[in-house]
Amino acid sequence: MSVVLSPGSVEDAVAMLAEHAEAMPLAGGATLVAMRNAGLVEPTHLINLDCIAELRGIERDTTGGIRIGAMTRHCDTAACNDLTGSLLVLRRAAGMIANRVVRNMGTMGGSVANADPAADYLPALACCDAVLEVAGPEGRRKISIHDYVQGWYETALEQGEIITAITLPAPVAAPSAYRKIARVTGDYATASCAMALDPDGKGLRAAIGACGPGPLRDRDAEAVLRGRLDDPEAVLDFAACLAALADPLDDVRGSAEYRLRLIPRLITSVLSEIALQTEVA
Amino acid sequence: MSLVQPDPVFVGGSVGKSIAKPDNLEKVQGRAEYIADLYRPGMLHGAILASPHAHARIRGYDLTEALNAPGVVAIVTGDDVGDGRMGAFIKDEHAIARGKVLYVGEPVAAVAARTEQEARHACRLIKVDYEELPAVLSPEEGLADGAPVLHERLADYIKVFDAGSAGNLCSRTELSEGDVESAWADCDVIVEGEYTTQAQAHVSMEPCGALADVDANGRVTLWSANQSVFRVQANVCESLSLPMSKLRCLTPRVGAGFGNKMEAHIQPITVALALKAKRPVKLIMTREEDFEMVRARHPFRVRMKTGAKADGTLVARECEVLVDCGAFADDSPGVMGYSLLMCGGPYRIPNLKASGRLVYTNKLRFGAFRGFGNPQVLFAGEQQIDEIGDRLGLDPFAIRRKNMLREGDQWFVGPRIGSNGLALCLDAVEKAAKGPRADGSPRNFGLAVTAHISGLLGTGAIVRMLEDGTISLNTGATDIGQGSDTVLAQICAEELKMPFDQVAVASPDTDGSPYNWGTTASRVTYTTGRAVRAAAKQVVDQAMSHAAEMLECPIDDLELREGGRIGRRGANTDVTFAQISGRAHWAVGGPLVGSQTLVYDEPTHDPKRAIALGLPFPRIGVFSFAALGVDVDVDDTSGQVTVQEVWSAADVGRAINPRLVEVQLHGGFVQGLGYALYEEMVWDGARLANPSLMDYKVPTSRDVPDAIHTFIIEDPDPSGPFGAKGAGEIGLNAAAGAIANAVAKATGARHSHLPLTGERVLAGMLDSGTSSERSA
Amino acid sequence: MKIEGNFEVDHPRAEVWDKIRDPQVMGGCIPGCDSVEQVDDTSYRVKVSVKVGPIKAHFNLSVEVLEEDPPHTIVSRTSGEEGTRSSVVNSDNVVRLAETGTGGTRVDYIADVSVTGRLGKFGLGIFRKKADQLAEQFVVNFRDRLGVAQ
Amino acid sequence: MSKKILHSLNLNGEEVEVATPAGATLLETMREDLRILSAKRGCNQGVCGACTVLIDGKPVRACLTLTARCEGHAVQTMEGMGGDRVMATLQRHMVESGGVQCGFCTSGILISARELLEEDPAPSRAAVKTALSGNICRCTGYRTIVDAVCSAAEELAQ
Repeated sequence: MSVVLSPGSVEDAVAMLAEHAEAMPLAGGATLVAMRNAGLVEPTHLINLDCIAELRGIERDTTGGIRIGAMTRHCDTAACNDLTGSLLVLRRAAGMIANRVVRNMGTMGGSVANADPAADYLPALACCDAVLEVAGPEGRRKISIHDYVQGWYETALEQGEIITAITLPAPVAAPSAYRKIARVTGDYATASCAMALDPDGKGLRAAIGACGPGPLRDRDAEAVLRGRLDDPEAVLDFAACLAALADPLDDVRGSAEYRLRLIPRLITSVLSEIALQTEVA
Repeated sequence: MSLVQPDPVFVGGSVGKSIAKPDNLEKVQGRAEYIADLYRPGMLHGAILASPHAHARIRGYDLTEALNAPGVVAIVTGDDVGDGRMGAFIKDEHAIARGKVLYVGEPVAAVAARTEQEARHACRLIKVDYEELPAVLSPEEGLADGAPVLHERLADYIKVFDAGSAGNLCSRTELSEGDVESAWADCDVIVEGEYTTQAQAHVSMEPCGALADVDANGRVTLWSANQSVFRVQANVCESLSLPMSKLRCLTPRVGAGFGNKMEAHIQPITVALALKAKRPVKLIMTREEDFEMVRARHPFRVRMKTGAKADGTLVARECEVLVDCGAFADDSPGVMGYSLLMCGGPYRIPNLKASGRLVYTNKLRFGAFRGFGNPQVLFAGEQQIDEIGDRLGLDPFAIRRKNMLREGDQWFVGPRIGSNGLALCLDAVEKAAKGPRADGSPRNFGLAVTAHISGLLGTGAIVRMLEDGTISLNTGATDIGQGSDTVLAQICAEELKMPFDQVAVASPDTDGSPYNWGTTASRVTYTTGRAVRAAAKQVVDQAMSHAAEMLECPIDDLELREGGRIGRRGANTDVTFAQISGRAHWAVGGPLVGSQTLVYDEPTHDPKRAIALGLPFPRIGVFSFAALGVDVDVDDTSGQVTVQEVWSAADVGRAINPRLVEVQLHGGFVQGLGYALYEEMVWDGARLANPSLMDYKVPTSRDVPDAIHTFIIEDPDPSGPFGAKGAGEIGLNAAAGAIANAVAKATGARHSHLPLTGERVLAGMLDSGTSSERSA
Repeated sequence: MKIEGNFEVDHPRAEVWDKIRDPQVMGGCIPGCDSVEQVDDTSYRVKVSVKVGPIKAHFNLSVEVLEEDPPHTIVSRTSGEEGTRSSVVNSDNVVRLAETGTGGTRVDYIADVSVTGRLGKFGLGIFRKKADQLAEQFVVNFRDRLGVAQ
Repeated sequence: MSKKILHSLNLNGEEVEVATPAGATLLETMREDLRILSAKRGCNQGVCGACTVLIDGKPVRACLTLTARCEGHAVQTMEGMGGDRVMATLQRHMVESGGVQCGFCTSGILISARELLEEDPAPSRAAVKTALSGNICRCTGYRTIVDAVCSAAEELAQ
């Protein structure tokens, strides 16, 4: 059984994590408590981040950028009216996590810290060029989402560090979308795709989820594709670049072969979905 | 405080009315008590240590550390349970692993401690010395020369039928009528294929559990989640070598079964713990244990060949199945035998041959699951019917109508068919599903038909008229949530012409209830209903005798009137059941009790017609029929199938409670949808790789069609109570077959492997050219 | 779960064989290996720690060399359990050494691994990826140990 | 190892003191220490929904919620819904529609549905299915449950 400690500040939380070797930070609990119940983790201490005001809430900064406190629940992200246009993809991803009840519990910080390759936030955040704010024994720092995932369930977070917030550039008026292929509603992704169109409609940003340890994003290929969105060959070439980055699992949700096959199919179908949004708009 | 008004009182005429189940009220208020909700004074909690090996000899145990762990009171291992063995068809299973372990997850030891946490902790301190043995992980491996043998003493085990067991062959069954070999020459079209189906987990929302208590004389009382207190009693007593009189089995509310709770799960272990601890012990499985330790639907390999004349008349079918039994026989011989009886479908096929082999493997036992072998062979058979129709230009309805069995025909190997509403089922589905979708787009329609028996084995009912003229009904049938208590009370009330709410249903109790084989095989309404009606009739007859004396007239002049009264025909005077029962209790003749037991005894096999070897069920039952239509969409990106609309028509003889029949059809279809599209237990070597609801997915509310249209067809069966036949399984059987036929329509590709995952369907679309690869 | 792979080094087969049969060299190359203890000519006790995300496991393993055909083939069996006995690992391993045309050595390995118990409930695919990752790390470490070919 | 910690909870409108093992989940505390039994352990991983309760009016999984975290929040279970008119209406429609079979999932389903009607008093069938997608029912196929929630909402709107 684990002792629950409830620090009131980020500094206290970091100190507690440093003090107890087998302590783990507890965000929403949706994953960590489930793992503990199954005996997969056995923390001596759980550092409850629920009482730290700094970790809550979604704010806009002076430049229009958005800061999402790490303890923001999925339900609040899914309902956040500030996440529009190019950031709508994040809102949509939040709304597809698990189910309504779990979305009342799980937090963005917890999900990102767990770095499950099949979870929904990472591809959406990669598509949004998010930056993570973290705090640890060595102080505070920022990590680009593109440098964050370093292996299977391995991240740039150092021992004792916690995520305090996720920051996003100011939204621009351009359509974005998230599509997840999953066996049933609420399952983790077999494969997913987050995509946002450039404001001028000539290029896109896209990230593929669940096809490698972290989201797949290829900014060079995006540059090559720019201006050629209506050329099906160019789009497939772009998808091939993302597929080349993939290192998919063979698991109960699908084979590696199926996941590779899905990458170009997701890119083309999400692109046409976005194009439709543009026409409607 | 009662928030919800009691159900409207129906006076007489209970049968055919959708009376709400009385247990619904406590369930919506969160007050229903399931096994995990029971507590006893001084009660301990149990936990189980599972085998990490697929096949190993147990050389010994070191319990020292575990016994000294905090809170631990008793530990049970194979050394504590004697040499008794249980099993429905072949007695091959100890209460807990003894001598050997035969699958990963098999219970090896169990601990009783003050708390569940302490019991689980102590389990991890038990040391078991194993000598690993080579394992058998598939039926093919099991049949290979030189394969490791799971049950060295198989020849000595008690078997209730001619199983033909040898080596790892648990049983074999061979059935045939006509002359298949020479019939192929008469066929103008022949289709042939090999099909595989996967293991499906029951996923009753309530995991299995049990609570045992021992009285001062050493007699045990056992509550458990079950589908039959009598099978629990038999299994516990056989495996622990207890006289049956020393064990009383009871049941709280049961959170569904689907076959999972029919034979034993952890009841024998719980009893062994309570006997050793001399205190009450409650053992509740985790979801993971429920996946790994109980049972599942059998994976089948089916080779099937069907031939027809150019006009569509079916001529011959041959079906050969290879069935993974898992480590213990459980209900497997029955499942395989039944699947072979069903492999011809509800068709006239003059030349039919079926054979099967059931092979022990070092995996979780497979056993009874709603459908009982029927969905597996139907997936093959109903696709072949469509393929023949396609080849001959006959639509799916036409080819089925042309060949379907009629009333009075004989089913494969012999049973005579009573009522048969299949034609009406087909009509209902065809009429309702005709034409395009509401938006004008064409349907991707798939059809399958099925039949299923209701019957099998012993049952009974005791109807007692209480002193005030109300009724106590005691049948021993466990209501697992499907509503059999309600249905049986309706039958009883109807026969007695009493208000439904004046019939109380006693909870099953091996001390007081008449024997009931179990809530399985779609049988309770049909078999137990017959007993209930007959027992109620006895009470009516007894009441008539009293009334004749009280009204001083011949019995023949009397009539039973609504509301529990007997009067003289043509006269207003009557006597009430209260008056009659009062007289019987206090003055004349003794209290009114009707009691009826019966066993289904129509033979399955007609030796003049067919050859049958190794038939596990010599007497099966009467036949229900159904037709199922589905309309599907296939996503071009992922290949994933979505069922848009469903038409499910079932001939249940007479719907005693139409709403409950409908819900059986809804629930059965959705469980079948999961089976058809994504549910699959996956093994990585010997290890079950997805024993959790995180990894094993069942349909959610968003994954099922809103438009499930049900059509209850009533072609009364002469032997059924008020004409009723079973409805529990028939809604599931045809789901995978109908969906596969619809997917073939939508994608141009036939599938021979279940489940029809997006991955498989997409591959089929790429092969058939209905979709193209999107690659640079 | 089968883990298969191969790699080539510039070193002659006899040298590679010696290193592979040296428990201290092997211990230093196995990622997460805390200690190696030789019990007799053909058996060893090994302690290994593995981490997958938040999940940590410490295994006590015994390695038994079942067949040896120097300098070609080595067949071994690894078995063991977590300290708390809640997971059990078994692995049948075959390593084959072949001479390349250029004086180097090609190493082929196959391991058939099973994990049951606590960790066995974890997703199927991630194990393989983790194992592949460990194998890659092993190759890097092994090359380091061999040093630059003479 | 079974050292217990004292927590004060607001449970079904009452202040309750309970001693429960350190790090216990709300589900464990309710069932083992308080005998509040309407929330069921169906999976203990937050998937099945049988343990769904309300905290500050929002449905959450009791199996994933630590008791220590519930201090200062209002926990409601089916046992505490006796005076709730909306719940009574939902219950009645569930009883009548056939939405109750084995009943193991029923409390969790009704709690999810209760909160939905708070948010959206006139939900579409699709909205009901979305709201209930975190509550698995293996018996009914969901159809009669969705019927019950929709007809209860209609009645309440009158």
